[in-house]
Amino acid sequence: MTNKDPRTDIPKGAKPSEQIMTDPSKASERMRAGSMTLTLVPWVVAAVLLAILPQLFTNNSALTIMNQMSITIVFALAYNMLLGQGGMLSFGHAVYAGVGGFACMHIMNMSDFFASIPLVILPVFGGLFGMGLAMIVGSFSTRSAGTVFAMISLGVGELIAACSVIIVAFFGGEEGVSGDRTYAQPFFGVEFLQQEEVYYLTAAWVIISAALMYLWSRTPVGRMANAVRDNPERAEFLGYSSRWVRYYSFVASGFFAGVAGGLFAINYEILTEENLNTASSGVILLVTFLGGVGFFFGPIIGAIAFTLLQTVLSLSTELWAFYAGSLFLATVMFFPGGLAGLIMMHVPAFKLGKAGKLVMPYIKTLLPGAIGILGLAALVEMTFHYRHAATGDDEMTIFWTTFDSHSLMPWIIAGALTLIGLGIARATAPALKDAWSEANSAGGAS
Amino acid sequence: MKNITKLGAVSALSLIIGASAAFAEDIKVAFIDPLSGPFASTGTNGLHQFEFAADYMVNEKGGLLDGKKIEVVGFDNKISPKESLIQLQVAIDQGVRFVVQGNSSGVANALTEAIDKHNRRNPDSRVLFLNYAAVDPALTNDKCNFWHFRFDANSDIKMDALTDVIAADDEVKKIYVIGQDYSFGKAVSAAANSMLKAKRPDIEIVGDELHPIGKVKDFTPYSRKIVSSGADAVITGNWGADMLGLGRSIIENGFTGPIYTYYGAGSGMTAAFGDSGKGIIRLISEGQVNPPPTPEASAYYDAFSAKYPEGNIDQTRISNTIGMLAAAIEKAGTADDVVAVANALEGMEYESMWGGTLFMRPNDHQLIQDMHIAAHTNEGITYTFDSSDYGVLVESTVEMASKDSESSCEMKRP
Amino acid sequence: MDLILVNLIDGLVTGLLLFMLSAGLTLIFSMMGVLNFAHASFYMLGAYFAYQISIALGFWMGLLIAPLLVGVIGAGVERYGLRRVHQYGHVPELIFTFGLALLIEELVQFIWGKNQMPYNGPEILNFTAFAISGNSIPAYKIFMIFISVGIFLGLLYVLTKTRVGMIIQAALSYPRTVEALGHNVPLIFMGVFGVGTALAGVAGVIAGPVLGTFPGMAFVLGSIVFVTIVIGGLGSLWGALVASLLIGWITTFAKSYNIEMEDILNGIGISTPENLDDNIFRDFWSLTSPQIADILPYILMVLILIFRPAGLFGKRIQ
Amino acid sequence: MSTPALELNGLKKSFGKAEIIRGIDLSIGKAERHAIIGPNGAGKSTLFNLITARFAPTAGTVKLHGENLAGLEPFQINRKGLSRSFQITNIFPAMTVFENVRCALLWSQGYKYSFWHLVNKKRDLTEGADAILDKINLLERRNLPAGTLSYAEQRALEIGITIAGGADVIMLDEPTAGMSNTETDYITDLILKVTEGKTLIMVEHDMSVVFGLADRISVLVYGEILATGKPAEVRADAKVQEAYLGAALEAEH
Repeated sequence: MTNKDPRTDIPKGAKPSEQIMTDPSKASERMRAGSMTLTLVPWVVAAVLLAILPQLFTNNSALTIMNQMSITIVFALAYNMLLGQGGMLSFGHAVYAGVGGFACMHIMNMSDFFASIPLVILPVFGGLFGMGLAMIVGSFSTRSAGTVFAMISLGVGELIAACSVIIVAFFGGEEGVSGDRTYAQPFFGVEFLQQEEVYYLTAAWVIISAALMYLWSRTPVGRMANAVRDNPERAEFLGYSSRWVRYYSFVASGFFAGVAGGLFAINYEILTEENLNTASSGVILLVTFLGGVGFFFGPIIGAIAFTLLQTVLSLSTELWAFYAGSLFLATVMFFPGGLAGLIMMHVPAFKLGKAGKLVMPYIKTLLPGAIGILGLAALVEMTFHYRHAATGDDEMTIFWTTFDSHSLMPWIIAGALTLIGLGIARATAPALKDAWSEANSAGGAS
Repeated sequence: MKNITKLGAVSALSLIIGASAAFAEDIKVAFIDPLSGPFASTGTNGLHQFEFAADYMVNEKGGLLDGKKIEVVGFDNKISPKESLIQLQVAIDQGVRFVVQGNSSGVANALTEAIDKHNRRNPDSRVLFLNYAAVDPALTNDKCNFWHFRFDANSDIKMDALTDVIAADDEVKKIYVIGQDYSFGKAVSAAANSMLKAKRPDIEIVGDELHPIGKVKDFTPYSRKIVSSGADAVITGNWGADMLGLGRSIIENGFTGPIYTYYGAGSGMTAAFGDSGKGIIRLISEGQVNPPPTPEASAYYDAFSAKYPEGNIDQTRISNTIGMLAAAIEKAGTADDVVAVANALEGMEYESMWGGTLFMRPNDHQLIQDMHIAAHTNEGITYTFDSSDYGVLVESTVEMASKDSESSCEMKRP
Repeated sequence: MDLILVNLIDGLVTGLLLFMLSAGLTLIFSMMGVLNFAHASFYMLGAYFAYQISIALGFWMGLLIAPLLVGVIGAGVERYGLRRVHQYGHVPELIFTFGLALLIEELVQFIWGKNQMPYNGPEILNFTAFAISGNSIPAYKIFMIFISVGIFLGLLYVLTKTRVGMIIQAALSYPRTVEALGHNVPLIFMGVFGVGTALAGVAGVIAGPVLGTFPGMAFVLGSIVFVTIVIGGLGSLWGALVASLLIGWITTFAKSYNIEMEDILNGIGISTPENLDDNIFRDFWSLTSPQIADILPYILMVLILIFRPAGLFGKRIQ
Repeated sequence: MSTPALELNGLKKSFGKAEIIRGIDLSIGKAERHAIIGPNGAGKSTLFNLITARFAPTAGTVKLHGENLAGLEPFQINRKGLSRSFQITNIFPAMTVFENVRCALLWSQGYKYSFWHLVNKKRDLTEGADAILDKINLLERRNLPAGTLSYAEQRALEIGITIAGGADVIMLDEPTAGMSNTETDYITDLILKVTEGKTLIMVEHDMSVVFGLADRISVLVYGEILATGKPAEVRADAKVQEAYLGAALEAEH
C-alpha cells in the first residue's frame, strides 16, 4: 500500500544534503572534503544555539517547553527512520518510546543501582529496552512493508497500550510509574534539581541522537533502507534481503525512540498510559509529516512547530486542535513535502542567486494572506465566544484587543479584514507565481 | 534553516508566555483540567463553576487581603499527565501559587508528585494543590503530602456512606458491582466488597467485574449478566461515556432496581438518561442541590444559571474549595506564603452554603463532609441539570461521613 | 443456555453495525488504497445530523436525510480534498483523513458542544420485542438487524447484479484496466466514497440512540473498523461481513463469560505459582476475558497478518 | 568438462492449469554469451523469473556453478554471483545515479548490513561506483536523480547496477526494448564491454543484437526449447525457420 507507489510517497530528492552540497562538476575527492565542512556547519550552529537558548529564555516554562520539543525531536527523527528513510508506516511507534521510558522509571526506582550511575546515561537504558522490544516485534512485523506492516504496528500498539492498564506490575496502571531523577549519582556535582540542568542534559542528547541518526542514514544499511523503500525487489537482486534491511531500520528506530522515552522519564519523572497509547503514536506521525518526511531535518521542524501548537497555542485558545487540524489539512493538500519541503523549495532560487526576486512578491501576497487568515481565525473565535460564553459575558480578547462580541462592529472589521486580506492575496498570487518561475529558471537577463 | 525556525518559534513562545504574566496583583488560581478533547465538557463546566465561584464569593465582595482578587486561569491539560506537568510549570512561571485539578486520578497523582518535588527543589515558588474531584484514596493515604488538599470525599468515604444507606435497606439482597478497569474502579470494587461484608454479611455480591476503560462500545453483554444475576442493585464508579453507556444499556435490557453511581448526573448525562433513568439512577455525592439547602445556595444557583443558562452546578465542592481557600488566605494574612495558607487550611471548619459543616482533617488533608444519596427524577426538582426537566433530589444523608476513618498518611511537614 | 441465545442476538447486532461501517470502508480502501481514518467520523456526523433532524422532523426523516447529507459531504471531501492529495501518494492521503477526523471532531464540538446529545430512538420502537428468561430484547435492536441485513442485501445486489456493480468490482481489482476501458474512474471513486460514507452515516443514525451520540463516538470505533476489514481481507464484502460478525460474537461472548486466565493456564498444565501476589506475572494470571474482550480483535488481526497476510477472504496482499 | 555456469534440468512452471514452461533443459558454459529468443508469450521472462527465484518452479532444478538453487531467496542467489536486469526499467528513481550504483556495490564489497561504516568515507565504494559510471558513460549524470535520466540512460544505468556487484553470471531481460537504432547500438556496445569474461544470458527481440552478441542462441517456443546452438546453426535450423523466424518475418511484412 504505502511504498509500492514510487511516484509519490517520497518527494523527489530525498537526500538533500547530497544534492545541495555537492557540485556535480567537482572531482569526488574535493567533494568529500567540501561536504565535510558543509555538513558540520549546521551541527555546530545547532549546538551553539542550544547552548545559548537558556540565556535568552530563563523561565522554567520556556525550558520545559524546549525540553518537550527536544524529546519530540528525537522521537520524530526516530520515527522518520521508519517512515521517511525506510518507507514503513507505523501506527504504534509510541510503545517503543513508552517501554523505554517505563524501563528508565523502574531503573530510577532501583535505588542502589540508580545511585551508582550518572543520570546522563539513563537514556541509553531506555534505548536498549526500546530496541529489545523492537527486536521482538520486528521479527514478525518487518517481513513485509505496506499495509501488513502498518496494521501489525497498529495491532501491537493497541495490545501494549491495553496492557498498560492490565499489567500493573510494569506499567503501574492508570497512575503510571513515577520516580525521582535526583537520586542518581551526581554528574560532576550536578544533581539535576533545576530545570536548566535538565535542559542541558536533554539538549546534549538531542545533538548526539540526531547526529547518530544522521550518520546512520549514511551507512550501508541506512542507504539500503532508502533503496528498499523505493524498490524492494531491485534491492533483493542486489544481494540484500528487504526484510532484514527493514528489520535493522526498525530496531535502530526502536532504540532512538527508547532514548526519547528515557529523556521523557528524566524530564517528567513519570510515565503513564498516555506514553503508549495510539493517540501518541498518531501524534508522532502527524509531527513527522508536518515537518516533512523527505528530509532529514524535516521532523525537527515538525517537532518544534507541533509542540508550539500544542503547548503554546492551547494556552491562548480552546480551539487549538481545530487550528492544528486545519493546518494539517492545508499542509497535506498544498505542501505534501511538509514544512521542510516548503523550505527546500527555495534552494534552487538561492542557488541561482535570484531569491531576492521573491521577497517583494512574497510580501505582497503572504502578508495580506496572513492577515486574511488571522481575520478568519478571529471570526471563528468570535463565533465560538458568541455561542459558548456565559450570558452577560460579552467581552472577549483576541490579538490583544478587547471588544464586545455581541456588537456588530467587530464582526464587520474581522469580516472585512478576512475578505480584503484574502482578496489581495488572491489578486497578487499570479504575480507571485510568475516571480517564482522567474526565480527558478536558470539564465535569463536582468 | 532549523535554527531560524527555532529562534522564531521560541520568541513567539516567550511573547505569549510573557504577555499573560502581567497581573501580579491578583491571587492566581491555575485550573489544570481538560478544556479540549473528549473530556472537555466536564473540564469546561468545572472552569465555569470555579470562575463563577471566585467572582461571586470573593471578587464581587471586595476581594481578599485589602482588595486582592482571585483570578482563575484555565490551563488545558488535555487530560494528559505530561501536558499537565508542562502547564503546571507555565502556571508557576506566571506567578500561580494555587493549583486546582480534579479530572482523572492519574493526572492528580502526577501533579501531586510533581508539586511535591517542585516545592522541595524550589522553596521560593512553592504551590498548593487543591484537588476538587480526584477521588483515588491513595492521594490522602500512601501518597499524601503536605501540599495536597482534597475537597471531594474520596471513593472509600463515598462507599462508606453508600453502604450505610444500602445496609439500612432490607429489600436489597443481591448486589452487582461493575467498574472501569483501573485504579479507581478497583478501589470502588474493593471498598464495596469489604464494607458490605462488614455491614450486611447477608448481602450477596452476585457480580464484581471490571471492563476496559473508555473502550467499550456496547455494554449489552455486561447488562445481560447483570440482569441474569438477579441483582437488586448495581454499584458503579463509571464516569463519562462509560457511565452513560452502561446505565442506558442496563435500563434498556430490563433492569429496574437502583443503580448507585458516583458520577451519574450532569455533563449531559441527566438529559440523556431522561425519563428512562427515573427512579433507577442514584448519585452519591457531597452537596445538596435539590431541595435547595439554604436561601444562600438558591441565590448562588440562580445567579449561576443567569450567567450560564446551559451550565449545571453539579460540583458544589467547587464553591467550597474557593470558599475555604479564601478563608484560609484571610486567616493566614498572606496569599504568597503557601505554607501559612496550608497551615490555615489544616483543621479548618467551614460552614457550607450547601448545608453542613466541612472539616479539613489535618492528618491527611481529606475534607470531611456530609454525603448525600440523590435520585434522578423530574419531581420536586428546583434546579435541573443539562437544561432538561430532570435533576437529582436528595433522598438520604450521612452526616460527616467517615469522620473517624483510618488513614495511612504519614504527613511530612516542611 | 438461554443466555447463549441472547448473546448470539446481541453479537449479531454489534457485528452488523460494524459491518455497515466496514462495508463502505473496505470498498474505499481496496479501490482507492485510502486508509480512511475519517470513516468513523462520518458515522459520527450521521448520528449528529440525525439528532438535529429528529428534533424538527422526527427519527424517520433523520434516518432518510442524514445518510444522504453525509454521503454528499463524503463525496465532496473526495472531490475537493482527497483527489488533490491522491497524486502525492498514500501516506499523504492517510494524513489527510487523519487531519479530517480531527477537524470533524472539533467541528462537531464547535457546533453541538461537548456533551452527550439526548438522541433517542423512535417512540414506536420503544418496547420489548421479546424476552428470554428475563433478558429483554428491545424492538429497536430487531429493527437494527433488519436495516443492516437490508443494506447488505441491497449492496450485494448492486455489486453483483448491476452494471455499475460490475464496474466497481472490476475497478477493485484492476483500476488501471477499468480506466483504460474508458470508464470515468474518478467519478466511480467519488461515488464509492460517497456511498461508503453514507453507509457509515446510516450506521451512525441507528447506532446513535443505542451507543450514545457524543464527540468521542468516532474515536471509540476508529481503528476497530480497520481491524475488521483487514481480518476479512481487503476488498471483500463477504470478508467484511464474516469478520464483523466474528468480532461481534467474540467480544460479546468474551464479555459475557468470565473465563479466567488462571483456569486456562491450569487447564493446559501450568500450575499457579505460589505467592502470586509477589509474582511479576500476577496481573497476567488474574486476567479475565471481559478485561481483554475489546482487544481480542487486535490479537486476532496480528495473528492473521502473520499467518495469512491476505486476510480471511482476501485475494491479494496489496 | 568443467561445471556449466548455469544448468537447468526439467524446469517447469504452471500458473493454475496453464503450463507456461514445459520442461527446459539447458546448460550454459562459463563466459558464454547466450541469448534466448522466441515469439511473444513463449515464456522467456517467466524463465528468467524462475532462474532468479522470483517465481518458484513447479518442477525441475536450477543449478548455478553446479549448486542447486532450490529454496533460495532472490538475494541469496544474487550473493552466489547471479545478477539480473528487468524487462521494465527497475532502478531507484529517487536516488542519484551515483547512489544507485553505489548501493549495487555495497554487498559485494563486503559491507553487508554494516552500520559502522560511512559510505561517503569509503574510497573503494566511491571509486568503484565512479569506475562503473565511467564504463556505462554516465559519469556526467552522476549526481542527478536517476528518475530524470532519459530512457536509454536508465537502461544503461540498470545494466550498470546489474554488473556492479561483480556477479559472474549476468542476466539481461530485453536490454534494448523500445530503443532507437543508435541507442540500440550504444547499448549493444555497452553490453559487450561490461560482460567481458562473464557469462551472459539475455532475452532479446532485436535479431541484429542477438546475432551480434551471442555465442549461442536458444529458441524458446511455447515453453519449450526448440533449438540451441551457434547463431549460424540456429539460423539454419529448419524448425526454427518454420516456427519462429518465418513467423516473425511474416509478421514484419
